Amino acid sequence: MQKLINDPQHLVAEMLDGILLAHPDQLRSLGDVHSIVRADAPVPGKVGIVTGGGSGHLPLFLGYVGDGLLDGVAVGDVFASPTSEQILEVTREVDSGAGVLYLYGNYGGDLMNFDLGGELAELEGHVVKTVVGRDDVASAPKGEEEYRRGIAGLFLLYKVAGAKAATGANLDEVVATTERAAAALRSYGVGLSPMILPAVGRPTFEMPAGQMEIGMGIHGEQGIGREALGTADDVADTLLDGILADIDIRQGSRVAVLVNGLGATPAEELYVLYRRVHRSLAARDITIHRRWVGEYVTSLEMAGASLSILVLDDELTQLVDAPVRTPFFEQS
Amino acid sequence: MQKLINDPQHLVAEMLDGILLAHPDQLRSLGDVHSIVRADAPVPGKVGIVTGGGSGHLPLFLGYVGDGLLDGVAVGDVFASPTSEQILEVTREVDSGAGVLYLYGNYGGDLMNFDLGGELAELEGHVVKTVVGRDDVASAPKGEEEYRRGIAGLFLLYKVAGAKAATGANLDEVVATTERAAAALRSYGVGLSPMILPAVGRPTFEMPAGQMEIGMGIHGEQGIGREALGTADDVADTLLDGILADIDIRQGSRVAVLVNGLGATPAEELYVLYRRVHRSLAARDITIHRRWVGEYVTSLEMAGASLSILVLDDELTQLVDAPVRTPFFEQS
Amino acid sequence: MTITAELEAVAAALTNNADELTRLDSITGDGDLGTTAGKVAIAIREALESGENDTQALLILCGKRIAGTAASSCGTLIATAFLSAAKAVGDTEGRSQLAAALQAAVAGIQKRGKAGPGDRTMIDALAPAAEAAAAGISSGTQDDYLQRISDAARQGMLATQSMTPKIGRARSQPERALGNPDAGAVLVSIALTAAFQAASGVLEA
Amino acid sequence: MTITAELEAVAAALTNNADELTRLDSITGDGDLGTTAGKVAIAIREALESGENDTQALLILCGKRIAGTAASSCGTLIATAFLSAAKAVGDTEGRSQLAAALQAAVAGIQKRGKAGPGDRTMIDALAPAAEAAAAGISSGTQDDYLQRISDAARQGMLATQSMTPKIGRARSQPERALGNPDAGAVLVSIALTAAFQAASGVLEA
Ligand SMILES: Nc1ncnc2c1ncn2[C@@H]1O[C@H](COP(=O)(O)OP(=O)(O)O)[C@@H](O)[C@H]1O
Ligand SMILES: Nc1ncnc2c1ncn2[C@@H]1O[C@H](COP(=O)(O)OP(=O)(O)O)[C@@H](O)[C@H]1O
Ligand SMILES: [Mg+2]
Ligand SMILES: [Mg+2]
Ligand SMILES: [Mg+2]
Ligand SMILES: [Mg+2]
Repeated sequence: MQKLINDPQHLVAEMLDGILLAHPDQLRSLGDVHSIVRADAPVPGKVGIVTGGGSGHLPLFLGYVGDGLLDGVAVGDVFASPTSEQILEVTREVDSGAGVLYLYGNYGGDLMNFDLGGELAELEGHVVKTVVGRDDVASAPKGEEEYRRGIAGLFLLYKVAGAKAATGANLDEVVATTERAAAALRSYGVGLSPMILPAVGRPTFEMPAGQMEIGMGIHGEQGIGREALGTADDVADTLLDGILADIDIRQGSRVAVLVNGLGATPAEELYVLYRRVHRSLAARDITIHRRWVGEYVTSLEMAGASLSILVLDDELTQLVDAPVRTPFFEQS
Repeated sequence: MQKLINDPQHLVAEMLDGILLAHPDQLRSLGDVHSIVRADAPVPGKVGIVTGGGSGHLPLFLGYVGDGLLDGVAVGDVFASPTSEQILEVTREVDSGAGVLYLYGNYGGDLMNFDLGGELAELEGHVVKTVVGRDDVASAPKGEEEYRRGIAGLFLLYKVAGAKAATGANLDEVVATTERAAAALRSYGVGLSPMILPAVGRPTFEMPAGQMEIGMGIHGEQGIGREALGTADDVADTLLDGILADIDIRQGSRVAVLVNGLGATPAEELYVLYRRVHRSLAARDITIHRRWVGEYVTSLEMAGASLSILVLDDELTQLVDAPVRTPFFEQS
Repeated sequence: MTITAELEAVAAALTNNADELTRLDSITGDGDLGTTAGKVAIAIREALESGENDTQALLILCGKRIAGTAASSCGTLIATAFLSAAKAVGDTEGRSQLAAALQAAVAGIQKRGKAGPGDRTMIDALAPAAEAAAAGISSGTQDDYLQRISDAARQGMLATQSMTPKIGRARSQPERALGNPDAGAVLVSIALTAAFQAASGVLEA
Repeated sequence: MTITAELEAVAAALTNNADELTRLDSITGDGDLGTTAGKVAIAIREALESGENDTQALLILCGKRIAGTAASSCGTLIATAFLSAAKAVGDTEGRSQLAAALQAAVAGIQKRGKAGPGDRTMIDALAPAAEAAAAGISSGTQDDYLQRISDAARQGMLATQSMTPKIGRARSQPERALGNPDAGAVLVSIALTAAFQAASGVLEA
């Protein structure tokens, strides 16, 4: 196993220790090192935003705690949910009295723990609302959106919700805007190589050279099917067509685009994908108002990429442009 | 070959096309798409900084063109030097009259082409000075520093030179400060898996599972030797000890640290390395004033990491803290 | 009445069957159910070590400890089951108490996990057990009563072998499920059998 | 006098030997010398297609075109060699002109690349050739003269088989070098032999 780790059992705790040592001015942990909030939490008068999920996806989740984005995170073990207790603890710490938004991806364990944590928090008097990311069009057909997984598009929901909360909006307003963004957001990805879970030590699935899994999830979950690996332009077309078949984007629209690398795919390749997406959207008279190209939601050392598109209205346009400052991501 | 590319021959041109489409407000190309400058070049009164080298290392080199860093870049093919003609072209475009610094890594082809390009530029009346990064302690023993390769530490030289030039310093001052930084900078890395050159299609070297190459270069060049892969803490100790054996860092010193991933190594692992380095330096009463942990200089999809340490004086401390804004990297 | 012996038996059964649960969870899930079972067992033992022996208090303690450590789907649902059962046991006693506790557990899990009977989950073992407990309150010996509940859980578990998964990770690999029982249903069956064996001392495995 | 035929022969020899040059560069280098040789050949042919036939002008044109396309170590040094030789040919003619051109090329490469004789580079083929050209200015027939230069380049190239690399990529893999000639030295030997064969028509390969 070609990994720079010590005991796999301690990987997450040591990684968090490293992050906290590196960024003490921006992040602090609660009693448990797995529960982390921005150093200045709670931000007076601001709606707190809490996320959480398994480790192995950096910069997701922890990397987006900071100015203009999130307030706290409950960190699980590699690919495993955080506990409801962590979620409760983080909720207490980030609630300035303006209420708390739970914003995370649609995975069974995460849902249950956030629901349970939220119930416990409400018993203590916190007002909690939830928006769940279900952006992956490959994970369930149209009409079954309820079952769709959250993948890289979650970053765009963070961006919108974080910017909206930073304006001083109240909890209902933050929820409404975030839900509007979630409804206007789609993602679609492709996996080219497996990842190795540190505690397991061998690849989590087989991927023969020259093959790819269309629509693979960020834990290696099965997608639409396995096919011969096409050219970058073919893959970009597949991803874009899949999104455009699921959401109607009118001519003249503005969108925000995320071309996300899963871990091992070089930035050079991501820009080759971006190029094709840019030209294809331009040919349809759709303008990319803002784009991010790089590793925003990873899956350990998996090779592959995903495309996320958020259709913008005037408010969403302003929100995606707003500044951000976290240890993993800055935008000015 | 699990790559998202079209024809390997066009990879670099398509990647550049994608980058230019994505960031037209920050970057523009000259006649040749492989020669790129910041959109507002030349910056009046400012010393221009030009770099260049092979592709396959993003964010290096192109990713560091922008406010607070570099003014122009001559982009070569994958792992290949740019031509002297490109260098000349970029030099012309970024020289505001304040002169130009060439700042790049010590590789034969790059040296020759920058020297030749610089001679041609001087014939046209440009004043050009050169500082070459030779930070890799593994590539030649003490006393033969002349032969050392430039690796991830180059990012720190960009940071210092870019910030110094942004203060309005003249060319000699920028050169003097950059040379002081180069003398106070060391890097040391480890390779865990090979990369695949797109035009070749198979791994450039063999790396049996459970082995690592200590001191491997960013093109897969041989280092100090091949050993059994140790724990993250062992590797961190090896890298730190190698650097401390080469440069004397007094108790009470302040340093800047870069823990760099080569492409496939997850950020989680980089922070486990950082943790050990942080604690080991603290035990020696050496303070990490600023750190960067992530992918700053890559080698396609190679797994591995490097450690770079820059010993700071008062001026260098200010310079590493200065703000930066490029399409690939922001610091506020 | 206290349930410490039953809880000890559940903890032991979970520890002993961890590998088999991991194997079953690997078929359609992510192969971590043995780890979860181990965490649940430790949480139960820690709750028992507190010396608490009031049934309601003990169930709450177990639920909270499990929620604090076993955060996978099944772990969280087990925590929910304990906390829901705790609320229900206060009002009744004896067989009614057991039946109420099991029904509350099923309801809690359904509310939390949004799955229903037939979706190929732990519910398919627990719901039949709860029904058997309610149906048998006034007939047969105590041993027969517990055996019927245990059998119902086991039959329900076996029935999952021919069910298509509708929920959770298994949803994405339906074809791999057929012929194998759902891992969470197996966990429920094992746990109930162990508990009732401890209670009656004569239950057939 | 013009050198178009010689340059055409050089271009042909580089194209024909590209695979062998790649093979040799793979042993201690990065295996791109055949690609570089191909680019150099194309640059030379393009220069020839311009119709220019003044020797000095043609050498400058070749040098600039090579510099604009073949940016590897060897490519850049070949460009340097052409540009340096161009400066030298103006002052003299005949054998003196050739000797001066070769010496200027060696000096240019040394200045640009910072390597010296014995460092296991293209210099180890080119420097002996330049010396032979200077030494033989006033003795023997023209064919003999060219043959001696050609032989000197070849002997120098063969001598690199037992040299340890001191420079460039090969430095990091010294043990792999022994027993194989330096790829750049082979390129020089091949190019000079082809040029002089074209010039004399009778040179032994
Ligand atoms: N929504 C749900 N409702 C009821 N039971 C569920 C649900 N999701 C999963 N399960 C049960 O949990 C078992 C898997 O448990 P576990 O391995 O802890 O889940 P995961 O690893 O997916 O978080 C399944 O076999 C199923 O019985
Ligand atoms: N500094 C130098 N001086 C002279 N010759 C050199 C130098 N560096 C490399 N060479 C020659 O160039 C050859 C390799 O050429 P090439 O493959 O173009 O280099 P690279 O791929 O390393 O840029 C070597 O075999 C050697 O003869
Ligand atoms: Mg990575
Ligand atoms: Mg990468
Ligand atoms: Mg599981
Ligand atoms: Mg080469």
